[in-house]
Amino acid sequence: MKALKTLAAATLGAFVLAGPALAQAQQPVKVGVIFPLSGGAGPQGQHVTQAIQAMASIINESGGVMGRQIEILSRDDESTPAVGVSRANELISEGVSVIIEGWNSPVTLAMQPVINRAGILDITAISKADPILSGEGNPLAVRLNSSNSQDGAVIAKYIADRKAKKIAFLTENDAYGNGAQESIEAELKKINYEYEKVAEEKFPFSQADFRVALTNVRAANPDITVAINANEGLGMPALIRQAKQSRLPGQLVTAVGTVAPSVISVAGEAANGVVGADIYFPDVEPFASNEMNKKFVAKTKEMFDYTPDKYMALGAAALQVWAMAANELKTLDKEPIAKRIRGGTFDGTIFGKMQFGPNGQLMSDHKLFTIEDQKIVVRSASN
Amino acid sequence: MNLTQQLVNGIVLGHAYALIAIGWTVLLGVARLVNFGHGQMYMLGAFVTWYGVSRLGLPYIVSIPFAMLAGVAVGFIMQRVMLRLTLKQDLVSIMIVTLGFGYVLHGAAALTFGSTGQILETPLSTQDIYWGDLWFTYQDIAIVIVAILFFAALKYTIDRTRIGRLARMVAEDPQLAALAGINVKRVYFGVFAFEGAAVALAAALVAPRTPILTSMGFDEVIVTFVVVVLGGIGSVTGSYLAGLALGLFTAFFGAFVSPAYATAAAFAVLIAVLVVRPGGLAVSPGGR
Amino acid sequence: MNNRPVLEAKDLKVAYGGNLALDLPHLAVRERELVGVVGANGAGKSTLVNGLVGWSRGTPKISGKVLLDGRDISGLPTHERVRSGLLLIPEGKLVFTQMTVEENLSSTSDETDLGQGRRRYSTDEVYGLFPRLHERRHHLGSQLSGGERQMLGIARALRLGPRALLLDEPSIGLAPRLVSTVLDTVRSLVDSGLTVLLVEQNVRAAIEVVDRLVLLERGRIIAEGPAADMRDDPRIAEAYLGAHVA
Amino acid sequence: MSHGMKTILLAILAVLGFFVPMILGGSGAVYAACVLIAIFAVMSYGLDMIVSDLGEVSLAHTVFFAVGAYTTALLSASAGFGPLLSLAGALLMALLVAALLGLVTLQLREFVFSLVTYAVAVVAATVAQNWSFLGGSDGLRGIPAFEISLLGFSARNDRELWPVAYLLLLAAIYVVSSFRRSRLGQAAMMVHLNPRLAVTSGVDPQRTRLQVFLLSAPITASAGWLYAYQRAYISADVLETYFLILMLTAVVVVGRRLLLGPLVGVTLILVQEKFFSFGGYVDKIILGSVLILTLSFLPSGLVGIFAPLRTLFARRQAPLGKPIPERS
Repeated sequence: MKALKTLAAATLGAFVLAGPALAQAQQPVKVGVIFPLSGGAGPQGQHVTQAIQAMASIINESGGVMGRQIEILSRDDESTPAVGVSRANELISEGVSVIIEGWNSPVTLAMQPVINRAGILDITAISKADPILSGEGNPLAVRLNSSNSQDGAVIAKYIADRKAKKIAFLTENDAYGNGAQESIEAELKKINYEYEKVAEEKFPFSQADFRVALTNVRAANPDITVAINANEGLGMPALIRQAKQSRLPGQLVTAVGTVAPSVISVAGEAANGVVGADIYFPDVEPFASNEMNKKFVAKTKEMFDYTPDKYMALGAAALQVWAMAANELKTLDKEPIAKRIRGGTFDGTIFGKMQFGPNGQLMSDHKLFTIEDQKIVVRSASN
Repeated sequence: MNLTQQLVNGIVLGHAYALIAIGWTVLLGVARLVNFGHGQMYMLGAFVTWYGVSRLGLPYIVSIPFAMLAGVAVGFIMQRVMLRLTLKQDLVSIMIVTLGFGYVLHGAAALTFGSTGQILETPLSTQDIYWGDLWFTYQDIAIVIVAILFFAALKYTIDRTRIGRLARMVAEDPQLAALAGINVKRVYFGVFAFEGAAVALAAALVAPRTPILTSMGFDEVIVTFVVVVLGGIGSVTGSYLAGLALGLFTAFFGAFVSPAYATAAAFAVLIAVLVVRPGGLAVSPGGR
Repeated sequence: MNNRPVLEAKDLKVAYGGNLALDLPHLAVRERELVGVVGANGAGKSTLVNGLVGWSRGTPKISGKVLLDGRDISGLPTHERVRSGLLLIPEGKLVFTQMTVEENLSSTSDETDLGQGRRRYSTDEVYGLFPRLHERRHHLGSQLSGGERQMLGIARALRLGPRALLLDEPSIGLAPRLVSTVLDTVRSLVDSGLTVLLVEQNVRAAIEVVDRLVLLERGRIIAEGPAADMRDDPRIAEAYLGAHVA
Repeated sequence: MSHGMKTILLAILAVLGFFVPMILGGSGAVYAACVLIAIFAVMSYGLDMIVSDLGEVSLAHTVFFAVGAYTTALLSASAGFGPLLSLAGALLMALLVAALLGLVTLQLREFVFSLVTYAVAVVAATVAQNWSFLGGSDGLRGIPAFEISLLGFSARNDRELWPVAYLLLLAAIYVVSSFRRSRLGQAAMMVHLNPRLAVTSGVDPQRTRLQVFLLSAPITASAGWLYAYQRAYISADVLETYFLILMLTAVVVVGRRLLLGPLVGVTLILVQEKFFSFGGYVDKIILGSVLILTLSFLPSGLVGIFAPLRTLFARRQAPLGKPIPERS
């Protein structure tokens, strides 16, 4: 028994001792990246990581950060908070200067206090939960993906513009889904729009069979059905397909950022006609003519044979903004960089001009789109 | 609210649940074995069917036996590895080993098939039927028909045929069965092979209803638990009725309360039943 | 032919966790012979018959040779020894309680060629032997009385085509009148061609029907001989038959 | 070896154990790993009693872990309780839940028991996901640092938390070993191995089961208590199968009913996961295969491989690692 323990301890020791490298002037700057690389969200997490790698090589080609090259250390949080925390601890002991993370909100919320206590800058790329910016886990939080309240406005405006009266909600029953629905309703109230909520169906995140819920919605005969489901691998494509098959009346509108190209590829033809909204489209203005964006899209295609979607762009933009701030301030320290980003503005990013709110939230610009021929077609700017 | 449609939903769901659970019911009834890898075997069945249809270009009807064969193979391997534990009836170890099998199957399937969502499209699943206000697919009809035929055939086999009798003898008393000249090991192998084939058949039929992922399987295990326990452990008829009841419960609970809590509610019912009549579950082994 | 043993055990040893429960240098049962094994509780009687078919509800270590018609079957698993004609009717639970009498009597093997000296009794034959079972053929095993279960156990063995029958304490728990009925049936089976090794605690009843008697003590044979001679053996007379034996 | 010698040897071993992270270099990662290993080992010791001594597989122990963690989060973040008070609260809640669950499952055995405990775990996960009192899917934040003002003790990072984690681990090991030597422990073993004999010896199986359940739950809950402080954030993920598999593997992989088994098991798993990881899927295959192979082919667990060594150790460490043959 003791021999076993000693053996385990010895191997543990050997690996830990070999771990931390000495930080020297011309050593690369280590950037930690934590996303799910396996499981349902694995493919998307891998793409985001790849996009960050593409952005790192763009930055490295133009001189790196303070003259040093960026080295990406990528980890898999397995969509599990406990694993995420372990991985964050690993990266901290590897001496990273910043950690870019966050696909699932609980994973981000779990990692925040750990990274914060270690005095390392933590940039959340995608996780949407509101408490991420509350300051409880990390007083210097930064988050790029749009918040629920920003998203609510654009869907509310669409509903009002369509003069739809009977609204149904198909909502994932968790903090994200309920928050998204609340913000849409709050925005509708704010613009004093009169509507009737004819159906409201909640379902668990892992749901893939929506026939029971859709039957209820269909019976209510809504003008617009808002589908809020962040389960891109399974739930959202299933919902889109089953809505089509069940001949759901009215227009199906998806919550902001829930319909990525990957969803459309699984949903297939059923996705045609679905309306959604998002904040980044690689080949639509103003992104299409943005030199930085073109460079990024080209680099991602060259390195990974993949056209970036919003999530990938958010990951890459997180790295870009951090590198800009570091180069400008000539430091890698957490506090000055976080303060520069929070409430600050950056020009020449893949999103063009990026502006952050004082709470660390990126201000984003939403665009409505319709899916036609299984492609995202952005609606004219008048919307 | 369209109650007829919910009734249709419930009936289809119920037959799907019964079909998913049947392999486990027999496994439990005859060999007194539990299989926590059941959900992952379902996943594997769905992916092998998908691979046959969309990668090898096989007709759906050929892909189903193909998937069932894969299920039989997995069942054989599991039983081969666990034979010592099975003969010892070391249930503690068996439960944990099957959990381990589930892990291995998940990992291996994700490495083989990738972890993106896929659609298992069959000639039946794409054909919708609209009947007045009602909607279902030919796939749904196939699920109901196959489930009924399968249960009827199984019931007949167990009650009326020599193989069924042998299985029942082993179920009641494996040692006495050996004295009746029965090769108990072979019956155990057969039961595991049946479990593999049955769950693969269920997957091939039910999985086309929703997109498939290599990380799925958890919900299927949960459904199976409820069906098997509520149906009276090891009872074929009971499983069918429990599956149907669970399907209707899910549909109507979803219609009147919320789909969000349907699974938890089903489990709450299950716990309540067990508290009220803990002894009433030990139905005759052998699966009557 | 008549003198060649149907069943023979050589150097049969059975041990439970290092304790030798049976040590049997040699035992033979000849064609159409009814051999009785008697002894006190724990003398190794059940261990003997269980060991012959390689069967147990525990996990003993069994060594030695078992020959059936001269063929070594000791390497075979229990169910194959059963199929080759060596049938054990165990003590205690000997019928499938969840099945009807009829199902208990249904065939578990589809082989038709049984080989020399073996015959599969038909359902009608066993019903003829035990009319009571016919009356109760649609009852579940769990609904039968002790005597009926004993009959069903024997009947089921006959349906499998026995070459040699091992009976473990058939009289246990039966009313005295039933004991003699069961033992008389066994005797008549032997007379019609069967070979039987009978383990019995009720020595007085057993000695009336058996051809030969084996006395076991602490896992070893301490006396063996024709029933008539053994009746006078002091070890038998004193311990099992009581003082009033002449 | 005399009893006194054994006690001294054990005491020395216990003191030495405290310095393991320092011996291993004392970096932040080592402390983080050691604290986690201690917490998860304590979590597993609770389940160990049920699996090794009662012979049942409880799949609801993640619930006790969660009860400990959530109670701590609520008491410390919302009510402002200190660690000691929140520990008391966590243990009390765990006892309550265990009593309820124990009574419900009293009549159930083997797989039915496992199925029902699993059902309880699933229902608990749904409740935790959806009940806003427990933070819903966002979980509970704002758990303060571990500070006992009375003693002037404060732990802001894993290095400072290590003494607490190590003490908790020692306490859990002590409780388990005393339990095994106690009358309750003997009764549990009897109920497990020979229920009939137990009854005839005057042991009430149901009472014994309930008592073991009530002893086991607070152990696992105390791990949840420290986990809440260590992570400063608790969400429904503490009810995930990840923890369940971790516990089960730790309990069975080294060998059942070995006092240090769960600790070594957790250490092996976490070291693999942290330092020899091949990515989520391959890790899954490794963990699953280890479970399958040890249970199917090594009846006495991993120690079976080191059988010759074991006899050596058994002599020297008899009170600690004495293997008792599992049920035949």
